[in-house]
Amino acid sequence: MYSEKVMDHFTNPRNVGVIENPSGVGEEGNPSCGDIMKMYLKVENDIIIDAKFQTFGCGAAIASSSMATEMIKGKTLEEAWTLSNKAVAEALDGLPPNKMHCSVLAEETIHKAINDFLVKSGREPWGDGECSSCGHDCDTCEL
Amino acid sequence: MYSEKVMDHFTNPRNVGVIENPSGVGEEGNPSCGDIMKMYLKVENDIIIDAKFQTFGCGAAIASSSMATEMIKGKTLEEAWTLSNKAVAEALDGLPPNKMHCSVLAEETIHKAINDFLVKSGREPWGDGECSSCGHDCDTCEL
Amino acid sequence: MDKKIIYMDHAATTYTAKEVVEAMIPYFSDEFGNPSSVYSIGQSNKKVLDLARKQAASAINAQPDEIFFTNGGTESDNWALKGAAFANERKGKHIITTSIEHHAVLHSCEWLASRGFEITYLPVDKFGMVSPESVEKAIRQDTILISVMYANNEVGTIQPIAEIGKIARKHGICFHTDAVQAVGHVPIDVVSENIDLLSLSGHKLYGPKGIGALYIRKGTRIQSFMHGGAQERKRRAGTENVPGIVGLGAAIERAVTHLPEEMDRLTDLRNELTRELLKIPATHLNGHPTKRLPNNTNIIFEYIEGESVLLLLNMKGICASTGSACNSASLEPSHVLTAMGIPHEIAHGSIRLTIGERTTAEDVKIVTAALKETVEKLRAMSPLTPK
Amino acid sequence: MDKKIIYMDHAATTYTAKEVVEAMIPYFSDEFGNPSSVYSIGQSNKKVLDLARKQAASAINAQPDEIFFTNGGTESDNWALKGAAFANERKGKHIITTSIEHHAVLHSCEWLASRGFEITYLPVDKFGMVSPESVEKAIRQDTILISVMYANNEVGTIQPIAEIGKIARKHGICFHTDAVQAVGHVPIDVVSENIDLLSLSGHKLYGPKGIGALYIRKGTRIQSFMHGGAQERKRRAGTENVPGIVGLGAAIERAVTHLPEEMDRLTDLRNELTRELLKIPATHLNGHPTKRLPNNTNIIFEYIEGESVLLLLNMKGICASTGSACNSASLEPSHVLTAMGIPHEIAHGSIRLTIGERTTAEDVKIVTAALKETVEKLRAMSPLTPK
Ligand SMILES: Cc1ncc(COP(=O)(O)O)c(C=O)c1O
Ligand SMILES: Cc1ncc(COP(=O)(O)O)c(C=O)c1O
Ligand code: FES
Ligand code: FES
Repeated sequence: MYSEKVMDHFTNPRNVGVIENPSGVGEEGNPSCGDIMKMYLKVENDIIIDAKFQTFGCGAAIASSSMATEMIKGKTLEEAWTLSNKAVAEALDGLPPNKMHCSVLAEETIHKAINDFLVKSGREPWGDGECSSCGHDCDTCEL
Repeated sequence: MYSEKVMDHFTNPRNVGVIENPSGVGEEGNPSCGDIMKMYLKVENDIIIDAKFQTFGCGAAIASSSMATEMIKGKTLEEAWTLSNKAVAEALDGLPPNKMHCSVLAEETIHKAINDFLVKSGREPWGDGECSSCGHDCDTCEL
Repeated sequence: MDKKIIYMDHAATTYTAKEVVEAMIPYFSDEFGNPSSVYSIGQSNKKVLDLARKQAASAINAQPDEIFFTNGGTESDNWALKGAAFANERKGKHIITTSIEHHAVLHSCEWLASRGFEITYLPVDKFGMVSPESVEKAIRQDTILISVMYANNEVGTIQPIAEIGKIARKHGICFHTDAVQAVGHVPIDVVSENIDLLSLSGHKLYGPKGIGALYIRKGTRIQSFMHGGAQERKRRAGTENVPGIVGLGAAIERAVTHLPEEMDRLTDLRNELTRELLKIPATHLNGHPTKRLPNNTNIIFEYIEGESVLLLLNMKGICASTGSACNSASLEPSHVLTAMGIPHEIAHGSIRLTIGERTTAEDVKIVTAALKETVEKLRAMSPLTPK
Repeated sequence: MDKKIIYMDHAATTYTAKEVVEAMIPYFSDEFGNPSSVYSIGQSNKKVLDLARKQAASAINAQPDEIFFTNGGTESDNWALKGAAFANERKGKHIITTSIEHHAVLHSCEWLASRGFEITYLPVDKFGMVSPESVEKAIRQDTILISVMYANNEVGTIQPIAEIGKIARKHGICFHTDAVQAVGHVPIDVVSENIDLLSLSGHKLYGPKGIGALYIRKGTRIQSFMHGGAQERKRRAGTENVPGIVGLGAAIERAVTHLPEEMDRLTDLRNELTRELLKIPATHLNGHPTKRLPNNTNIIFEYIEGESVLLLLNMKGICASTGSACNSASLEPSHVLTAMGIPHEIAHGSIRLTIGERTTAEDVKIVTAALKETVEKLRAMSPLTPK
């Protein structure tokens, strides 16, 4: 069902937890499956120097949170913003079709956290892009 | 499927053949299954002193012919007339429900042969009774 | 498999018992004749089917000729619902069922609704119990069928079937019960409980997968579902799965023989398991506390999500499920828990443990410890866990 | 069984090959997990299903995700007919089939007729062959489905499927073929033959009974027949019969591997058998002389009745049949022979011999001699035999 990478990030998730006095926090839920993701960012000079998460969700959601926080650490805000769910899923060696939306949840939570930082620091939030397509065949996807 | 008695009378049928110059002949067919039975009687003093048959039909039809001819030999015409299909089937240790009509065929062929004799000897034919019921549960019978 | 597996998902499927497989083996390659044939090797298989029919009948106090073999619980349910609906549509088009049925019943009902039937889905109380009064109230002039499951596959609640059967009989309405989880696990009597149609399945009682039966009380109006050859006295077409039917018969006989002792043994083990798990904070038992299948416990762990629990348990060699196996690909919370009034986010944290004939007290201890650890680990990660 | 049995009824059912049974065994009691589960023992069974899907697909040049497992040919036929009919009823309610289909198709059609569909039953010629022209002529504005069997189970005639497929495609009408007797026996290509739906069954090709498949070309409009859980990508509900599916896959792969040589070998043996039997006076071959299944011969012996022939053969250890096994309880003459214009009383004297992978030249000799003797004995008893 899940790749070894997913299982690794699920059983030994990186960056679990809370950042005290974070620069930005994002929380996002998926209304269909009920899962909830929360991310905390520490930003300096528009670079994400630390990221942590808390997730209520399935194995794919936890692994996506873990991988996504790993991938944005050390990145600029712009770079982090353009991290797609597809890239997260690929870094995990793939997700089952009906679990692609778990990586979407990670992407959206990052966007929320970045915008929270922007607003808090008196800047305009960035436009929330369209729902990023998952790249799977919509016919077989059970999303 | 068939009792040992049926198989015995089927594989070693008694009274197969033709009687030259018979006192009476009866032929009856079952329109639903296409089977045909023919019986030849030799009658003296209203007693059946010999009976033979030819049958185009299934194992049950052949066994019923064999058993029925055995059962009427030496009987009076009245006794032979009252031989029911049920009695033939019982003498064969039973027939499957969907094969009860094969014994009915034997009963009816005997009636035809007796009436043929009666008419030939200038007497009135006997009334053909109602279709004799087979004694099985009509719900499960596939007749 | 290199480490010991503790299997606690018997409601999803059971292994086929060794002696059941052994009973089946001769019918694959040696006694393989088609039971509809005239020659001996086919005819002898007919006898074997009759024996299996007797074995199945005696488990529910039916007559052998009221048992019709199908390929499983799903087919039995589809046949019962669609067959009874179409056979009685002149009388009316109203069907009563419940909101906690298996999808084999629910989706058959939805399909019938798409073809002009009207379905009433009865609610359940917080224990997942249907009230006989609600059944009686729902009956209309044009009601032709009542379908209420014997025992629920997710939360294990046993329904008041005898009471409902009485009501159905009083009103002259055909009564079907999906007893897939109940046959071989609790005693059933189709006569005294006034059941007209009953579904059962082999792979829930240590029989093979892909075989089941529908009990049809003599005189019940029902159309065929599987059309074709004249098998099963012209009511269910298709070359008989002889090894499967032999296995089903053997498995049912086996289950019935041990039933009373096994019920007691499982109830004790299950109670121990439940008691231990409820010691974990913020946990609740789903389903009725006592009127439930002896092998079923279903627990909610607040603040965490079920699939991640299962994955961690699996890594410890423990097999469990969140509810019904056939919808584990679905993201929706269980329709059964939802019908019982359990909120979405909490319903997502429920785990079903169904024990079986090999389960030991030792297993219960290991699973309890493993679940404690797992729940703690996941709660530590969850944004919902209170500080 | 104490004496050697010569089995010549492979079209009724085959034994399950030893290696197929061996492939199945582990999935009864060891790898028994429900493929829909999250834990590993269920998940590994999912892979096994995927392999079987590939094996089945490659036998007919389909894609694996176009294969859906059922419990046999009868279910596949019921699903194809009813599923396609209901899915397309907005477009029309007219279905074209033939008068020589298996009862699984014919009785499904009759049931659909009882629900407002209109069925055209195409005639066949004296060889049991449907003409593609008659198919094209029967097409109307509201035709939604054409169902023509690949090869007839009684007389073995192979239908002009590629031509009919072309016509169906040209008119944009869904095309189903019941290939239960053909898969694993003759080469089939659903792509080049333009087949949209194809039924197959395990127990006709040395696989287990109670398992089959429906091929559904991608994009074909078809409703579910078995409603319930989300198995088979939500199109066919019911816990998967894992051992059965494994066995089906193994059997198909096995059949396909040997197909060309086995076709040649069986054709030669069958021709020898036919040639010898036709030496008996007043005998005729039923079905097409060359366009027929390699394993099938079907002979009429005038003046005698089929069942009595079978019984006498059985006493000599030979298994044969009069036609389709599933209706041997019926007294009606075969609908196939009747459709071919053969008179009632003659149709009753037909015997089907279907040989298989263990049949030898020696068997053919024994059966020929036994039939000669049997026919003579019965003719001597028959009132129809000319003096
Ligand atoms: C209550 C209930 N009904 C029906 C079914 C379907 O049975 P099967 O999987 O044998 O088709 C199941 C199990 O899957 C069940 O638990
Ligand atoms: C042509 C044909 N179609 C359908 C079937 C039915 O298949 P099954 O017996 O697997 O249900 C058979 C055999 O019985 C057949 O020969
Ligand atoms: S986040 Fe919803 S199922 Fe994984
Ligand atoms: S006489 Fe008709 S089947 Fe026997």
